[in-house]
Amino acid sequence: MFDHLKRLSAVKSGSGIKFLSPAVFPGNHCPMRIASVIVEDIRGLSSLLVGTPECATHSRLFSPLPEGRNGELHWLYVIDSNEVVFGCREGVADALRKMDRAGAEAILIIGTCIPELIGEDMEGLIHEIQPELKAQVTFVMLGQFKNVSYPPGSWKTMEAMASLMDRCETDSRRINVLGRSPFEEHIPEPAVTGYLESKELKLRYLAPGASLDDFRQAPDAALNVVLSPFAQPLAVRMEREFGVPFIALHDKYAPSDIDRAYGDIARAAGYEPDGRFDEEKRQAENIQAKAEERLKGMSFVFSQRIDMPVPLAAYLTEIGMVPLLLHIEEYYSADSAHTRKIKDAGYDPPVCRITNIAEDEKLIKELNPDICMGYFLKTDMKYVPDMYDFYGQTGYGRTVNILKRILEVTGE
Amino acid sequence: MFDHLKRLSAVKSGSGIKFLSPAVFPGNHCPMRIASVIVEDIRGLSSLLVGTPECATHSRLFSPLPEGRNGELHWLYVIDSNEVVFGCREGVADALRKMDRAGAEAILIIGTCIPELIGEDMEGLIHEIQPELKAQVTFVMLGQFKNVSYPPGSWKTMEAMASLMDRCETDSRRINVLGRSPFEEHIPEPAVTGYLESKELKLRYLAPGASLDDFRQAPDAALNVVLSPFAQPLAVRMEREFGVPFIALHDKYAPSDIDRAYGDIARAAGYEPDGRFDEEKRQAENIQAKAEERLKGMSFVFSQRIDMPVPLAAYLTEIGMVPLLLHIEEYYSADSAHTRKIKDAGYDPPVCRITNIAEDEKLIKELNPDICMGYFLKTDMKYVPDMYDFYGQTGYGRTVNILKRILEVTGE
Amino acid sequence: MKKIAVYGKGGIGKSTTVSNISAAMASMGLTVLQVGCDPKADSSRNLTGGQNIPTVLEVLRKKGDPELEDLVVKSTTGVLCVESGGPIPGVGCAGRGIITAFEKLEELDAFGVYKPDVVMYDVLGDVVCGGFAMPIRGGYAEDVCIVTSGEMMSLYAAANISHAVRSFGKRGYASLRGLILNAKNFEGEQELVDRAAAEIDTPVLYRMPRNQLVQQAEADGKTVVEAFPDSEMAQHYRTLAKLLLEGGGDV
Amino acid sequence: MKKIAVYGKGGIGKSTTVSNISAAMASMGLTVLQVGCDPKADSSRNLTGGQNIPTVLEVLRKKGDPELEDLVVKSTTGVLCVESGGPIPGVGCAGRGIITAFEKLEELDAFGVYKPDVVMYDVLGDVVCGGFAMPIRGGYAEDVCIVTSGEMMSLYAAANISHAVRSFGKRGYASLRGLILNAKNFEGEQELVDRAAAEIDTPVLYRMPRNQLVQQAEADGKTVVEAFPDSEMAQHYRTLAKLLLEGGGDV
Repeated sequence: MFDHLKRLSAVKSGSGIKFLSPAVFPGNHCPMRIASVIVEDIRGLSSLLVGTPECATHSRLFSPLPEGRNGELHWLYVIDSNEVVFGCREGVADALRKMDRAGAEAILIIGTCIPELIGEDMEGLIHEIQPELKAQVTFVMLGQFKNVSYPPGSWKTMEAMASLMDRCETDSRRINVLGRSPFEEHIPEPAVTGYLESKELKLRYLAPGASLDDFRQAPDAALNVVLSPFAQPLAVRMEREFGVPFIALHDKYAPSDIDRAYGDIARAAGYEPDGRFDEEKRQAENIQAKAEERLKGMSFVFSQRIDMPVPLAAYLTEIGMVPLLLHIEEYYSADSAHTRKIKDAGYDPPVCRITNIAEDEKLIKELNPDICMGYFLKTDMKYVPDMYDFYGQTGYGRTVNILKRILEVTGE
Repeated sequence: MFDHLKRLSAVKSGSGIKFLSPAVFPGNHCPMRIASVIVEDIRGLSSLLVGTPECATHSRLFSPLPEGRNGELHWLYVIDSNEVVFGCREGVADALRKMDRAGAEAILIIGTCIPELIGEDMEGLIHEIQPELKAQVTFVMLGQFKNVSYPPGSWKTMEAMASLMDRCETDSRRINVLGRSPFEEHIPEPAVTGYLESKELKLRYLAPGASLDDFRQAPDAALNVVLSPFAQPLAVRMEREFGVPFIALHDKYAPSDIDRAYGDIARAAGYEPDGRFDEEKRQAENIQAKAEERLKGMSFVFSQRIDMPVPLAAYLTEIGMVPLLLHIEEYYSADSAHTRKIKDAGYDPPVCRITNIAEDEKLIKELNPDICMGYFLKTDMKYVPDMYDFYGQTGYGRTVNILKRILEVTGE
Repeated sequence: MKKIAVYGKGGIGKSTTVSNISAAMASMGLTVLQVGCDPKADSSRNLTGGQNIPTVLEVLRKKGDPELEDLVVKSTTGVLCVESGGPIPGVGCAGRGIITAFEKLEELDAFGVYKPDVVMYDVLGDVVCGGFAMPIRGGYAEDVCIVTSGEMMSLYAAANISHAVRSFGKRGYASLRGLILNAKNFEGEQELVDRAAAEIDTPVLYRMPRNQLVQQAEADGKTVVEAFPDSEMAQHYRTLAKLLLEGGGDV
Repeated sequence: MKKIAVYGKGGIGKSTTVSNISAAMASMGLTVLQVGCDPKADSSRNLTGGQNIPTVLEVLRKKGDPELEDLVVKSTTGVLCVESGGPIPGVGCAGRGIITAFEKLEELDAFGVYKPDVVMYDVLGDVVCGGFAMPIRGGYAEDVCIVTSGEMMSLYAAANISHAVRSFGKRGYASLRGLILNAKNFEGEQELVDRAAAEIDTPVLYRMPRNQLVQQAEADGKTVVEAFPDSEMAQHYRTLAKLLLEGGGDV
């Protein structure tokens, strides 16, 4: 039935994930859209969009003003027909010079389909022109044919910020929290951040909403704590280029994994672990034991609106559930470790993009899963309606809540 | 001052026209947008958009439903990363087969930037697959890097309709009126159409709003009367491919030219010219004589919102005015005849695209023109504020109104 | 108007062959337009005294909006020469370059202005991407010939090109007339080419012998047809030219 | 890891040279990964018994999402062979094809898995569009050599390639080490190449003599280094291999 889909282990990037059913679906928005939004939220960061007039017009919908709130410049560079043939190097270099003179502190070049398609070499261009400029320049290429979904607009933009970082001495009390904005008041603060503050560690939040200076000084941290898949590629790059180690929390669901990660953080940050999380951990272990008993052998399907489908599927497989089909919006390279766990457990479910849930529900029903998770329109299958509210949360509490929700639906 | 601009005679297509001033202007919308709108308005015509997910999403803004009012199909084909490298021939052929089976009568393929950039050969594809299909297929390529402005979305789409026409016998009483929708009630009917009807000629309007069958049967006409620059390329192609002669009225401003065109129409349609337009003609000649006297030697500039800048500039030059600068949204290949007239009169004004009128007014002021025409924000120069309401009109009446408006402004 | 595209692997003697054919046709009183479609832009060197002429893309890059006279150079042999040229090495899009050059010639109505009897396209056959297939699409050429030697690489390219032409052939465009053997004169070469031609299912249209005069003429920036009009080699080119004019498609 | 890109005009003996160098390096005990970047995809023919191996693009087209083992073939000489390949003739984007092949190798972590001591890129230098410049960009190669004969077209291509490398050189990428002369043995060839090298401002790194054994080995689908390891010619390739390993950039 799902012959047109790839198995999880065959997928190495977002481009391998097919639609579940042939859908008259207009497609996702361009990943440039998110890059435009992010760039507007980083205080002090200017941007130069390079693309067609339509790209420029589209970008202005999200970043409507050529000047940001703090004098940032958000300029547009429209490629003409000659530049498609001959490249746009000179024109873009000239635009960067003008932005430099106009006072841009740092510039993110956002390239869309055409510059990506003709192989425009932004890295080389920047290398060549950087010595002339006061403003530091970095770039992200977001040709939509390579980035079908929107998440690359986020993680590639975040990753590009590493080019703007200064090499600096390590401050052993400094910890960067990656993938969490200081201003996201609508999302509950994960327990770990308050705890780290209580240990008199200095936290710096790196996410949209942070300032250019936050990013610049980020390599002084003793540790990066990662709270979101969007931020992990940046953490990987910072480890490679600046030697800042990182510990990811967002993809840890098992109490034992969380415990180990907390221990690693304590060691890296140089404090003695105390019993602060013991009670939470015990609760999580209890509910996990109950879940293992009840859910063992039950099959599941993921639809849309599951934060991190591969890590979560790996965890549910670990506690004995059977993955039948996963909707994956973006395959992160860090997902491969979780893929291996699922494979080692003897499973290799097909993966897909669900785009027209009304039709796709029928197909899923034929799979006869014991339980579905994520977004469904109307179905008589058992399902956990929404898992998106766990976005930005980590730790024992999240595991407890997820398992509770699943157990509720299983009706006991 | 205008060294960066080309002279009119150096321009051969829209791509040669530069911005008047460096503008932080997001650029025009993609020409695909207009093609999507047009296609929705032609009863019986289905469409297949081939492009990125963003193109597909964007198209749905204007053509929101996958099915039209009369069962037309408006489908989207999203190119994936492999197709960018290997071409999308097979996928598009497959989509056409499906549309054929689903009952599409005729299909317009609309190709955007990526298929155009990789040289996807739609003509060849159609040639190859057409024998398998009941639905007739045509295509228009609208890569934005080649079609900076929106008019190509119109005229190339109209021109593509020729591929759907059937060769048929000429009906000597049949006249096609090109570039005029039968439903444009908000635009005054040009005098000529009513007149032709009074001669018991059968008129067929070919424009968005016509039906697929109107287009199919169009080659039976004895004559194409062209009322809009958007429709002239279709007329040229119909003359070449089906031998249907055409007479354009939209670019005739001089009473003598209009008189000759009316005479040509009478001959082609096989009726005796009568005195119907004599009075209108006399009025036009009178006001032209007055204009020649008053406006001779006065210089002028065109801003935005002039319907057909090149033909109108040629006419104003003919009556003695001096062109200083022309805003041109689209250079039509038929404009070259008018360019020659201007050049023969000894002029070759720079041409531009005015995008930020606030800034550009200052530059224009330095030119010190006697009179400006088109859209201005606030200026103490003499100007005819808007000329866009002449859209869709032709004949003596239009000339009279235009000259009156100019004469009014010159203050006498 | 007769429109012939000659493809071949780079370095196989394609441009030498094409410019001699063009010169031969011109010497018969025909108006010939030769369009070089190779980023190296030396297709017409031997027609223009060994000088490279400005390419369409070069002029386009520098001037933006050229006139037809900027692009078409009349050679001493009477052949009208155009070089499409290529993008700056290492940047941009080569295929799009060819397409752009063709579109520019069309926009400037080159065929209407010069009214050539014959258009010869000299096309690099190594990389046949969407752009490089332009000359066999859209009604540009009707007939395609492939210049090849008996070397493996050259025959491999010939097979590749014939595949492309055939796949476009279904679409009503150019059709393959055959191979032109530009012999390297190694042992067994003729047989190798015959076998390849049979595999591709196309005739060997002509077997051009190797002749010192070709190099001698090229040293002066000339075709054999111009430099040694009475030579046997010039006669070969004239015979091939007639052959190409007589058969094949016609508009 | 040492990463060397060898460019050259098509048909100049580039692949022969590269595969012999790779074989020579492998015979010294090094792990060598050879990446062919030519749509003809025959770079590693003489390492794999005269057989073409599946190309990255071919596998990608058919399989969509290949495994590393589908793309990397270990030859009898021990050299790991990859062919990037090209799009179907006449359609798609050749440059984008090269880029895609490189990205796929990176995504599959080819360097991390095979941990080669040396990566040799064998790159067609005729059409150097944005895509074909990939191997000298983005940290893929540090050193660039150009294989050329003394023929004009070959030297022209060499000049073109060197121009591209230089313009990228300013960007901190690969730098040009010099020319490798693959002699055709015509009169005055050495001088012509010396003059060209001086103009390009690069040394002639090595002068490879012409030797019958090369053809003999190729007829068996082998490198000279493998087929005639004790020959003078094999020694030449080993010497060149050492030269390339010793100088130039290093990571």
